[in-house]
Amino acid sequence: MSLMVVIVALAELLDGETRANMLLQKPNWYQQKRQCCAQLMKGRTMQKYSGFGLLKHSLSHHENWQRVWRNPTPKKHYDAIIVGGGGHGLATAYYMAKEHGMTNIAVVEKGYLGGGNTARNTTIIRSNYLWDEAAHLYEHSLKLWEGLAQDLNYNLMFSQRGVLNLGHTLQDMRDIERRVSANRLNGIDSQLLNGQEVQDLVPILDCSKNARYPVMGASWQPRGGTARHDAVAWGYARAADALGVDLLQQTEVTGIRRKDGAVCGVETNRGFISTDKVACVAAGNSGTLAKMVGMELPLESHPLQAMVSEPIKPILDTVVMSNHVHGYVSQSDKGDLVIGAGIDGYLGYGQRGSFNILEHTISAIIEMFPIFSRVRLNRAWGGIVDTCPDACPIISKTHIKGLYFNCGWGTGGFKATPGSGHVFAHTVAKDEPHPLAKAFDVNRFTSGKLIDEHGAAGVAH
Amino acid sequence: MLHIYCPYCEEYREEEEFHPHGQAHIVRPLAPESLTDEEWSQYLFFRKNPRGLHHEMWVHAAGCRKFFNMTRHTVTYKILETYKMGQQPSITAEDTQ
Amino acid sequence: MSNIVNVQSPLYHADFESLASVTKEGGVSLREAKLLGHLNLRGNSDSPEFKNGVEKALGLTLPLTPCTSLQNDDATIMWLSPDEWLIIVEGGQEATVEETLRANITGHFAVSDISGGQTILEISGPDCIKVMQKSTGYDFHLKQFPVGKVIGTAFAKSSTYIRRTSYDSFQLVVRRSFADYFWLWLQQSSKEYGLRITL
Amino acid sequence: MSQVNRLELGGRINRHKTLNFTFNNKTYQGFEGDTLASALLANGVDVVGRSFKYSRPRGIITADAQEPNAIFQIGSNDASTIPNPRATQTELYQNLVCNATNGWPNVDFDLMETVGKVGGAAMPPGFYYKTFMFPQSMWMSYEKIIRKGAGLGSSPLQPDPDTYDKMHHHCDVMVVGAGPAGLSAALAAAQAGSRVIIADEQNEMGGSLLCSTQLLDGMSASAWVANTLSELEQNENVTLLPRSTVFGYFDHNFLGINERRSDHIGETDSNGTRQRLHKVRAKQVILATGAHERPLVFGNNDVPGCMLASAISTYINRYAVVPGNTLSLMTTNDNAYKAAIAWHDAGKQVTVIADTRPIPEAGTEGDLVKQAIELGIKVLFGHAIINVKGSKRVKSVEVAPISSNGEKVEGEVVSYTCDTVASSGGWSPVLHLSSHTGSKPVWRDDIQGFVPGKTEQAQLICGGVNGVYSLTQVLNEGMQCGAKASQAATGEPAQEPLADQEPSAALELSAELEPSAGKKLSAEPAPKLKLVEPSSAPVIKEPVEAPAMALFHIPHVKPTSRAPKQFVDYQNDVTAAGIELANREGFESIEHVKRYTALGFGTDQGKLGNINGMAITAKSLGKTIPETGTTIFRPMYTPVTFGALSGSDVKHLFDPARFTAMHSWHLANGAEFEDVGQWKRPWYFPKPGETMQQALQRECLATRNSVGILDASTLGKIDIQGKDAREFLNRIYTNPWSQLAVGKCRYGVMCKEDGMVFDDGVTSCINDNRFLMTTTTGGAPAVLSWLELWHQTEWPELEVYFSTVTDHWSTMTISGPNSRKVLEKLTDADVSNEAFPYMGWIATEVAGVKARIFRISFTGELSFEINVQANHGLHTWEAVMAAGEEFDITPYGTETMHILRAEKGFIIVGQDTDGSVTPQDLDMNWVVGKKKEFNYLGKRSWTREDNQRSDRKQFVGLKPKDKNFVLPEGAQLVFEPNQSIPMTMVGHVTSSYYSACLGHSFALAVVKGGLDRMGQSVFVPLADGTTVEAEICSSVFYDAKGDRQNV
Repeated sequence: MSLMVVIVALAELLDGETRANMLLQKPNWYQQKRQCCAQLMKGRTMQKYSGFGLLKHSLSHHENWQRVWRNPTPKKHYDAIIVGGGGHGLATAYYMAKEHGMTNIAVVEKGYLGGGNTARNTTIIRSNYLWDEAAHLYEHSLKLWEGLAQDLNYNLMFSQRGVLNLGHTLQDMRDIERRVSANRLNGIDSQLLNGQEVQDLVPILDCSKNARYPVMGASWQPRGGTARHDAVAWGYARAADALGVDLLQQTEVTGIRRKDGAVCGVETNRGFISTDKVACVAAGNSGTLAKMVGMELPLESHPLQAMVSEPIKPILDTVVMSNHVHGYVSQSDKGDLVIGAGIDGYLGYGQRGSFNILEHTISAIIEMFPIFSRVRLNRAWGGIVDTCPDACPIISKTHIKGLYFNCGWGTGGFKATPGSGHVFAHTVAKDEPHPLAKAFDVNRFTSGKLIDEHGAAGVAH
Repeated sequence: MLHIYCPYCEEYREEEEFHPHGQAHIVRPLAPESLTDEEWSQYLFFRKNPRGLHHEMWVHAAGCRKFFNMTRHTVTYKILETYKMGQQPSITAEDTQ
Repeated sequence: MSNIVNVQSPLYHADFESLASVTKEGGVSLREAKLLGHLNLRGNSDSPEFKNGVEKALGLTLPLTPCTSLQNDDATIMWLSPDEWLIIVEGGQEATVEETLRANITGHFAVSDISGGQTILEISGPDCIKVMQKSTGYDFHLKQFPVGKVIGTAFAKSSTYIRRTSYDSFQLVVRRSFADYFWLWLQQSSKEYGLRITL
Repeated sequence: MSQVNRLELGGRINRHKTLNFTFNNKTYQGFEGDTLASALLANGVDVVGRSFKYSRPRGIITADAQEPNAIFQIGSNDASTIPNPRATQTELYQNLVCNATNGWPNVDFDLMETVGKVGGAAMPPGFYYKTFMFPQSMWMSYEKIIRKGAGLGSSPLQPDPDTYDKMHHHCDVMVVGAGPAGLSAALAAAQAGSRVIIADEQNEMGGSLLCSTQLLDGMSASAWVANTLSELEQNENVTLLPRSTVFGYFDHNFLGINERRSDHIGETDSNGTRQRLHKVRAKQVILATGAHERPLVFGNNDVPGCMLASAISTYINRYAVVPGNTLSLMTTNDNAYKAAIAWHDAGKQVTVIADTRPIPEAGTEGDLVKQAIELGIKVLFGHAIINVKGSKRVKSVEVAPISSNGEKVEGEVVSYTCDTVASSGGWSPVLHLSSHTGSKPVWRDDIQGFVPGKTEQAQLICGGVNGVYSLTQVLNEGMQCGAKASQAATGEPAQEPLADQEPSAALELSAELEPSAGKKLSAEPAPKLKLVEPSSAPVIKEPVEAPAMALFHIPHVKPTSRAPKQFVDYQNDVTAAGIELANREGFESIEHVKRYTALGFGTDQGKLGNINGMAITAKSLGKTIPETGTTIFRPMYTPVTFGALSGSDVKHLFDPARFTAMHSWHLANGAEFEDVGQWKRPWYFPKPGETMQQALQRECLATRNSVGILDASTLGKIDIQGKDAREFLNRIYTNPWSQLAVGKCRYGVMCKEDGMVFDDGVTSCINDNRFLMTTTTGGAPAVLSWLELWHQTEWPELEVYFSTVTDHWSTMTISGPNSRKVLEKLTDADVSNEAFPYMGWIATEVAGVKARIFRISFTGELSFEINVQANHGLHTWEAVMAAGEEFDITPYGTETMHILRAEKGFIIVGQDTDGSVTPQDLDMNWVVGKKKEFNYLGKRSWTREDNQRSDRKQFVGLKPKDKNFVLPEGAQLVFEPNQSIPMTMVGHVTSSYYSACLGHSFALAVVKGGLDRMGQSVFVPLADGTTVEAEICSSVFYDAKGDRQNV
């Protein structure tokens, strides 16, 4: 482990970041990176992270690392306030500052940054959604993921180890063919695998006929994978802060003040803050915010459980998901098997669900991977997912001028973080929906133009 | 794991016997054709999502197969009462405030 | 064409006849009370014409207390829900009993013959309570589950009605298509105690 | 090999039973009653693992669930091996094989340690986030190497040879932990007549009493334990669960307990259950989980030989193992002196006790301090061990005076030679379980620890978990708690009057069947009425203790960032300097600190280090510990085997498989099966040597040309009775039912309120008040629930009842031009077209069995659906097969059924629809009631804007240009084949087959505006880059007029 740092640092020191780059023949890469960094530096000087930096700081016993973000006092006025300091909110702030030049903005978070579902999910990233609208949005997000660590100068450990969605029945296979075929025509790297190909890819998966629901095939998205969830929030926070965004933690919005049908500020536990735009990115708490202005949203908040095993030596290199037996698993870089379950059917804000869901999920994992039977479960927890009737998010303006909502990501929010922030930043900054966000207007529940992704989102992830 | 008093079987049963069915007391509009699309969508999709007391419908699926209502706290998961279909809750959020 | 009609209970394929001759010991005994008449009865228990009609037809009071059952020589009647009961009669009698019920009850009610759709498994023996505890989350303490009580409950990954017939014997009402699952489950759950098949 | 550290006398081990075991390929011996940890210590094994980040050698620190270092791979082969059990919680068994989980080439000589010393400096917390970024494409390669270092133990590579199961329990009082508090609580509750379950994670019950030297009423602690256990065992209302860890506390007093039934016996247990998961619903829960000792954080506190003071007492007193020769102790409290005294009593040398508290006023010393001084042990007040020297074993300690607040070193550093360092920073209540249900821990300054906070559960706490540590008080509190819980549990008014139920026929029956049952019933006394004299707490001589000092992090002469590494969380190499750095970088919330440094993310889940980490954070941010917050512990308390969580719900019991009455016939006749919901349905019946396509061709042609037979028993069937049944159907289905005559059948479609098709099927009028509804196989349970939902919640005034009769009827469909001829051989009824026309039904006898025959057709051929009581299903099936023999009757499965219906353009809900399709989209306006009085389910939604679009996807047929090419089911369609990606998709193939009867391939699809595009082309871009063309056509490919089904 430590050897790695030394090697990377030396590599960077000896011939800089360009070396590997030259190998890869991407001549404009270095320039791009410099531009990006320059942009980041506009707000204030952001200490650049690198392996060499680590070595350098080790000489001063790491006493001189800069704060990753400031702890500012709220200003009297911001051009926009983002309510919710999770991954989506922080990404929104970052892109508003970076791409729309809005740097006099604040993120208001009632707890700590990235403390909600960003901190609790199972980190799966993919874009193999069925319907065009969803597929384009998630693919937009996936493309952003692919350059995000460099963009933010923060290693998010985005690991494109591929995602398998297993099929166990003939109808599963029809649905998979339909989705894969749609993905392909939408430019998304989905493939259809037969049972043998699945077995070759994941030798430890039980693909035998003896299984209660034998594996018939799968969809495979090689560009999918996982990332380090906390790092996403911290990376965005650090970069947004560097661009001048105020990150106000321990600050709770208690009211949204309006004047002449438009937003004019928010009441908080730290006093009133005036603003022209309020962008709500509060997941399970969106309903509470909506209620402050007398709005209702078609959302329900449910417990979603996740769990990890004790760390074991690497044995599973891809993400394996199954709607039918209802469970999914990947292995983290620490060695934990990261396992997801279905949502509990009842409303719940308790960050915990019922035990039978956990039992069933582990059964499902053993159905797929009988060799994990003697591995041990270390920890289980719950998040609060805000779900829409069609399993797609709401990214929407409202009838109140300057009030915007981005919510309802259900079980699939983490993978969307960059895309969600990016299109929402556009929507808020320009006061008109980003082209990719248009279909996710709240009015679809009235017109009936729902985007039913229950199939693609069938197992919570 | 909730422990639920079935008002029909008149005893506590394990959660596994039940299925939740969302918000209680949603009445189907008597004349759907007279509703605007907005009003119809309210009935179809918009639900209360309180952080606190919630009146919700459950069915004793593996037991007596009866639908019934429950007043439950969505943070503590405490069940304050269960009551039969057609009855009104005796505890509401206003009571506890 | 042969006039002999082969009648096959839901666990016909398990061949209890042969098993009964080889399994003599065990803390758990299992028997299929097969090919009985099963009638599902629906009606309004507040209606005297319904209650009286049932009583007249069966010679047995309609159990109105939740989760109870009553029995006489000819029939067992189990409370399933406030407006639903299961009547068990001797196999072959179901049509007659259905007719008698229809003849005696007036007003709104329903009877469905479901004799082909379910079977009864009788589980007994000193260790049978442990097997029940492995299978369902209900409390089998006599105080909570006295003899004669009947409950509809989740059973492993299926569901069933359980009726207690003595301290250590129970009837399980099992849907035909799930019978094989119950059979597999009960074999697995009683393995450590020894399973004895009786006829 | 001799056990160098084993005392000659004492301990709770069985010296008559020697057990051999192998650690890292070297064989050792221990005794029955040893844990793997005590046996290793007895043998003088110092290094048991390597740390994750720095590869530092590590030894055993604790004797309990907190152990972060002694994490092993246990087992001798690929199937039975277990990753990551703690040696401190593993009972030794004969021939146990174990290995350290880290270290290369081995734990004693690890090359990485050298690298760790160099590179380690460059690995502060969060170093991952700061590097490995350039270039982007290299991360996957970096990650591959990083992953090589991941994980502790290894997963088995073969399926588990053991089995697991689960058991449910109910009780009045559940006692968690069988130490002094738990045992006395259980005893009191049992004496008060409660049903009690008491569980303890250890092999023996007794907890701290098992290594206590105190006397209770003059008898040894272990004698008191034995007496108490004996009384509990004799009480039939008490269930004792040793070796059972309560790993989770869930809502409404539900607990998960993992009982290890054979792990102490051997590697596998072929006969029994390896582990059993007990699921307990308790009226009252008593947490008597005790407390864990906290280590102090000081320089190089991870060198093997550094241990918890209480662990040293435990190893000496319970296992007769002294894990070294010379001991230095650092403590903030009196209690830890017990370790030094025990060490001394064992005949070994105590070098020094560094007591961090200021010099006490004469006479105010606690009894244990006095005792230590009297024994001649060197005690230095106001001192601390600030650093340890040594690599694979402690060689010496550096002791220095510290300021009275414990924050600074104030004076000369003196070195003492020793091989063992004990430390104690006080005790942390084991409150994990209470936190599982959302209760927030509360800090108590007086005990310097968190205790369980306010909870919604019916929960009581006693003993150590409540911050009560004196044995007398613990026992008293336990008893009070037990009595209180018992009263609360049994004093509740009875929930229902079942117990007072009138003696009924049922009770008489029980007396007849089982005489003993009656006796049991009456013999059951109401124990709570019996006045039991509760035991009183034993008299114990308690040592007087002076107050402890609140100290967590021991200062060094250098600032923390430059001091030797001071470990807080050993498994993840989290140091005090790392935490302070995280704070400096702005990670101030304790959750941020945890996540950034990995504090508490080891397999001990922060049991050992969390409080120290919080204290360091608090100090560095200038806050108090409660201001810094707490961390919520989650289940599992200690890790639980996946197998135990699954129980028996694995393999064939993972999900019930449902079978029809004819299943044995299908098996005997070579059917391949398809999973449809939980059902196993015959998919097709290949003859020997036949491919699937050949079998399908044969089955299809036989049905079209002569007669085929399908087992259709799995279709849902609902008996609907009552005078309002018709009206109910009118509201549920989209089409009208008012005019359906007795003896007639009608196809119906039901929609959800959003207007989308939800299920379909044929419903027949049995009599004016009675209908038989059929549903799809997969939709049956949902449809029944749907009917009940609307009846119970919206229209209770409608007089109608529903009963499922799916399982009651066996259904076999004979289909094809010769089907009537077959039927005529089996029944006396007139089944001619005149007497028994299409879409009618009759009751008759078939093959000597009462039957209902429905003249409905899903194939488009003349069809009869024969329904018989399921006990006669196989009989009738065989009779039909015999009667059909002369017509070469051919059994067919779901695939042929799908082909035949698709040729007719009949939909399958769930295949041709997906929840976004209306009847209008399906070109099924004929099934939509226009004049029905009631505004039936789904209707209103059809007038919404999106439903009015002209480019909605509509159900059509497709004819591929290549007559032999079968389009992939699910394939997406485009109008313009040459467009660039992303393409505009206009629909997809829902069903697609080769039709033997038509002689070409065909498909069903939904296409945007498809009904207005008849004859036009759509294109299917395939995965291989080719594109195939198909013509949009009517969805009915065969016998459009429907003549064949009508003959």
